[in-house]
Amino acid sequence: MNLLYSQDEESLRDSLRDLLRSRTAPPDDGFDAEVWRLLGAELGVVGLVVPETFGGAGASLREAALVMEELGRFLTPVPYLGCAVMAVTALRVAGDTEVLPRIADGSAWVALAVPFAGALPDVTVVDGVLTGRIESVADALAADVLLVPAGGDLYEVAAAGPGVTRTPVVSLDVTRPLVDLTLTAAPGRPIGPAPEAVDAAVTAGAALLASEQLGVAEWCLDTTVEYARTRLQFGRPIGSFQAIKHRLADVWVSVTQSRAVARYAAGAVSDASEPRLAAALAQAHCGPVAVRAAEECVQLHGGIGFTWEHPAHLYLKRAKTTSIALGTAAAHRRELAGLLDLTPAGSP
Amino acid sequence: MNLLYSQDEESLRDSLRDLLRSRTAPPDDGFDAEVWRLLGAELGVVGLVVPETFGGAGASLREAALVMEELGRFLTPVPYLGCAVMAVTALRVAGDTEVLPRIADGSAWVALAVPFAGALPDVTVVDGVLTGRIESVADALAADVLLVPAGGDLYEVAAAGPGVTRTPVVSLDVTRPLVDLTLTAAPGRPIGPAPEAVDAAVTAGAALLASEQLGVAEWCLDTTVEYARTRLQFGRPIGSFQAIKHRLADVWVSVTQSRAVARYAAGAVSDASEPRLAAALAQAHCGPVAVRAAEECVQLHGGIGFTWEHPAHLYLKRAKTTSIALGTAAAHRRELAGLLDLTPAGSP
Amino acid sequence: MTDVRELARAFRASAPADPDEFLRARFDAGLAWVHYPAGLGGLGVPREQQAIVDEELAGTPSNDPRRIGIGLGMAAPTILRHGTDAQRRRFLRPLWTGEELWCQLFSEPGAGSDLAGLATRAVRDGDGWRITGQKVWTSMAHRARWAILLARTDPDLPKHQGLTYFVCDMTAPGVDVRPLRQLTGEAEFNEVFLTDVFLPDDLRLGAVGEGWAVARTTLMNERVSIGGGALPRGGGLIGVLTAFWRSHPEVRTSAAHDEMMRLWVAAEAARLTGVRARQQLAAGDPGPEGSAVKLAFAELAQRITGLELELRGADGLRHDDWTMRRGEAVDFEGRSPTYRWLRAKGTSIEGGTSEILRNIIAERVLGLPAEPRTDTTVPWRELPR
Amino acid sequence: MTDVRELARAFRASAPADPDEFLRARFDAGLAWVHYPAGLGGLGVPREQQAIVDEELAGTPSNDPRRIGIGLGMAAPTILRHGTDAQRRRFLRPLWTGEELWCQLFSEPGAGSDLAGLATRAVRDGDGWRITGQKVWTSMAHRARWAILLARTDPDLPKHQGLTYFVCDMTAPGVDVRPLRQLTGEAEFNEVFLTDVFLPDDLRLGAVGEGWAVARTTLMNERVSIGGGALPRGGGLIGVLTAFWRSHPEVRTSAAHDEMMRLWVAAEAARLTGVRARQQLAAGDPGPEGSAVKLAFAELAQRITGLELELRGADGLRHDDWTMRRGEAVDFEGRSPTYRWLRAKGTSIEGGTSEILRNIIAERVLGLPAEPRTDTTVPWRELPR
Repeated sequence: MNLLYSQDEESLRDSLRDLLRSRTAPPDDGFDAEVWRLLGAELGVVGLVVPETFGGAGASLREAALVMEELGRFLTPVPYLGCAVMAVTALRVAGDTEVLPRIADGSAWVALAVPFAGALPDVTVVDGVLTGRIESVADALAADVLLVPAGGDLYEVAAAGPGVTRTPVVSLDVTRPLVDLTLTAAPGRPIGPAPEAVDAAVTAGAALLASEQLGVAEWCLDTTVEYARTRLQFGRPIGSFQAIKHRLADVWVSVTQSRAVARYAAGAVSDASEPRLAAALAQAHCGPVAVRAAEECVQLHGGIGFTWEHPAHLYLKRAKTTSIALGTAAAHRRELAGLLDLTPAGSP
Repeated sequence: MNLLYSQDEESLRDSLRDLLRSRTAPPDDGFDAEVWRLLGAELGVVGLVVPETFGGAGASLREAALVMEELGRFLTPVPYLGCAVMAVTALRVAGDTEVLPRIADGSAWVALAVPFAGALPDVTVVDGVLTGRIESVADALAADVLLVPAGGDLYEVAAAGPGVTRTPVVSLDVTRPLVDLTLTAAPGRPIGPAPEAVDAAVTAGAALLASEQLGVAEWCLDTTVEYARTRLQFGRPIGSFQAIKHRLADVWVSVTQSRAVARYAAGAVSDASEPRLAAALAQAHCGPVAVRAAEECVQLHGGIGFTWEHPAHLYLKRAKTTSIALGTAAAHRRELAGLLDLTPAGSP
Repeated sequence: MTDVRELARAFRASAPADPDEFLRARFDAGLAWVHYPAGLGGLGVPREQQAIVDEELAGTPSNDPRRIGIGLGMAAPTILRHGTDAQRRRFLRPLWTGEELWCQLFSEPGAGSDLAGLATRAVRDGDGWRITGQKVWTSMAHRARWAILLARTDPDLPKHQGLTYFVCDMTAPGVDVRPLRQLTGEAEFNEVFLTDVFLPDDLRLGAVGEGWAVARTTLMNERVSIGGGALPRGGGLIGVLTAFWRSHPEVRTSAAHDEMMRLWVAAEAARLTGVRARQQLAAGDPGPEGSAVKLAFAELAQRITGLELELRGADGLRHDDWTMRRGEAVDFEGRSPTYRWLRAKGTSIEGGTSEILRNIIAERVLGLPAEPRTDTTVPWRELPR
Repeated sequence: MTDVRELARAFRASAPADPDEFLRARFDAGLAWVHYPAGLGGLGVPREQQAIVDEELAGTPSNDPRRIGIGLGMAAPTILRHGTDAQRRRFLRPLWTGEELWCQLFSEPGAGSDLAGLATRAVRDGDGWRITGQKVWTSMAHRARWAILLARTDPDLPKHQGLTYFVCDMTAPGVDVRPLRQLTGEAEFNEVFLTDVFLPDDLRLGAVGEGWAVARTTLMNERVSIGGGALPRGGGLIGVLTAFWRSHPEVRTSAAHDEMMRLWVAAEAARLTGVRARQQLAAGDPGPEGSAVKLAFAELAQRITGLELELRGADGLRHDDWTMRRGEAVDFEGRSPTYRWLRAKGTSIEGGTSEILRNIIAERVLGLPAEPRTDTTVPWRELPR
């Protein structure tokens, strides 16, 4: 599998950076509506994975992974993962024809209503109306459409419709708000079977989250290296001290590995060669690497890295929450063991 | 519990160092008979834990731990752990009155015939003769007496007697030879009940092995620091490079912790306050610390540390084998969890 | 020989009831810190005897050790050692009773680990000094009456030689205290802007140009005090984690179990190291083990709180409150898991970073040679900044 | 444009059967290393086309790449770049065919990481040089016909400037090769004592005093070659460990399971990094990822083999053989678990220590500033040693 970036991907990256670099101050409510609009309207990356028949770009998840990487680097508060990756994947697998065009033309922010971490709760369906509670849903804050798995099917639910309550949560990651959803006899339209759709969406999400984590780790490494080059203590740049050098070299090694792993995962979910294994590997590796890069970023910045004013903490919070979301590294190692026939102790 | 060394212990340490320092070249067969004789005859430390009624010094395992520490530091190839610590403990618990005096007066090297790692094998007793095979027994190479657990009792077996075959093993740790014992209808004299005796001996052995590991780690740290102070590269001592400094500081921190833990374990098996917990803690902590100190010793010595000529490899082999012997750190963590009521996953 | 127990009993028998008055009387009776000289709250007896006093006066009014921590741990020993008689008499009593709080004006944005590189200037002005500069990481500055202050009196000397140590009047004109918000969302510390602050010369502690030597007394005492108090086995953060484990069977996995047990072992080893360090101190043989305790605590705090968030899963994604508040005390056990995890990131930065601590261990404990330095012999003014 | 496939097919159709003759003929046909110039075993075409040749000549006589590894990986590119025409013609053909083996005389007891500090002297003597000094860590020296040698020709110049690069005749009088026993018990390397060894001037490679620049070509190629070949997923040491796990249910514990899975993930991440690095190289964009692969491999080899010993328990305490032997090849997979564990300790030392690699990454890849140096401007003679 080709693990390099293609020329198209490199030029997409350039366009994204031009756009995202200019939007540094995150909005208070954790959603940058203007960037979200531009990503859809100008760059057309929100509908990147939507098939061309439905007005999308018909690209693969590999390109979407590149977008995730840049959104991670700039910590841009937009619901790309939930809408453009997970919802689109779920809709495609469930056989949707109605919602996908609305994502492609930018008219709907669609959220997959699953917890960002932990097991799927029960939502009951009686006479086409849904009732249940789904906690800690990401990328659903101001969504127009909720995709709710219930009773074996995936339902389209109007987020502003009757019976839907969204309660914002105080998220640890202030740049990715969570909400608790309560459905009380909310009308839903069935789209198709849920289990495979949700499974594929979560697998694609986990695989591409690795690219976001790569972007986060790269920002942390780059920012720390730049600080170490210029911050003077004891009459010389702190980056000239060997202990600092070696720690940053170690971070570079693991970020370099994350790049190979994230590219591999993006490729594997794109061509469906071994999506589960690749996603589990990616989350087992790239999550902890991002956490460590962010921790070193805070530590090597010293006092300033511990302040609210410096953005390091935003990356730290993003890194830690993504290492828990869609399964911890330990959970993914367990899944890998199963896929590799590496039986744990006590099993037959 | 007092975790400091007493004045008596400090002067015992001085005497031991005077003796051991002069015996640097390890003998080829992994046993220094002359030092063993001197430890018994001149310093009287072989019978340190033997009660005074039986001609011993009537001291506690705390003092024996100090001896273990120094034997570890100098890697002295004598069967102190097996004979003076484990066999004596087993004999005391089994109610022996005949063998202990022979240890105290230096006339017998007594070995507890249990595997240095792994489970106790079955030895059968029929009409007072023992049959079975016990592999990888430490400190039994030239023993006079074997203490063999069989059929619920502890038996005294003459090592040079009929039906006893000792096959030397190529040990990874060349300074602590192992043997495989085969008993074929070997005559044995029952001493007393085995299970508590063996259990107490293994617990005492594990607790005091931590002091040996402390001595090993201290030698590795001291030797590496000395090398780093004097080895010049790039026109200055390699110990002036910050990355080397920080790694040695980290080793110092963990060795400092090992000292507290090893002292605690020695105290806890001496006063029988919580021997199992203390021994498990000691092996969970001090084994890995010694391995790491030895690994850093090899690595920071560079090429010379990788040679047969430099003693670093002897410490590396000792550290690694002791971290496996009498239970790995992981096994001791499991035991600790049980003692602390920290139920593992899947348990009720 | 002074019978401390007798004195404490006698004092208790006739002590005033009002808490403030009680503390003042206790100070005057020499029962505040018995190893301090008579007349300054002590009796000039060995430090260990304080335990007898504390035992005898258990249950009587006392001050919050966290509230007076900086004064007690850092300002007091410095004033005692380097202050004039008048300074000792002026400052020590209200410091100990807690009537006057203290803070520390050492760190600056450009001088963190490299404290001796600080830029705050002190310029002679008649019978006093004019101070201008910016200090950071000042806890309690918004409540403090006094501060210990390190400032540069001669920029033409090498960095360590041009410093002078002052007591700063926090009520003086030109002292501007602003909250410094941390990544926990709250402001536990402050930035302090000093603009032409006038300090009379009798607030200078030690000779002009001797500031670094005076500051070393302060810093040595900071390191001693940071080791923290004695915890029972399984106490502190590891206790929080194991309690969560015991009460939440649904979060238990085998990987997390082993990781928790590793942390338990590491925490117990660190705890026993602290116990042994205190025993050495009590035996009159203080060793460098305190540094080992601080380094280990910082790493443990971060690992334990990190694992707790992972165990909590979805709950680990949720924080309690990001509103800007004043936080005056670190509370690892009483607050939310996310607070714990975030606040723990500071443990390897505050009070000497782990990097500086490793330097100190390597050079002062292990005797490894210093790195080549380029900043200690040239005038401070010429250093790159 | 040369049709390499065509050439290879044509060559194969009429190539001699005798292995030595086959290899010589292949060299002469330009099919040895196609990116080398015509006449020197190549065709002057891009390196990637070698794959076509190898594919076409699969199953024909070939040399053991490990046996000729040093010559191929280090001596050949250096001779090609810095040698005279005569030197290229003399050395490259028998080097490639394996008729003449090569070794490397660089490291010295006092110059390991600091290679440029080496002390072996080369002194002018008529139309040649007299070499005296001691070299270490020389694999294959006892079999080698030639060596690449770095020696000091002017001790009054700064360390990097007084070096000259030679080809050393290993059969010359004064060359004394002694086995160097390692902690595995065997002698894979040698010490080489050079006592007044005469080398004619036509064995000098590059100009006098240019030895460091020439050596950089050698070292760069060493680092490129050390990344190792492509492994399949789950291959190499992690494959040994997982095979043991699968076949020994009795050793499985939950703690070991998670540790093994951590290592599996780390090994797969390192493997994919190698795959990506080779793709970059093939795309004509060689990056610094090779350093990441070597660093990661060293750490992984040590952790994986260490865990294997723990899993084996009592068996992990037993070695196979300590008798002194000559070991010419590292064999991580075919030998005993204790050999694996011991030999792995060398992976972070040989071919550039992990410490030096981290320096290189920090300075050359990340662009962090160099440490203050005191050894590069003064005459070598005056350096502390």
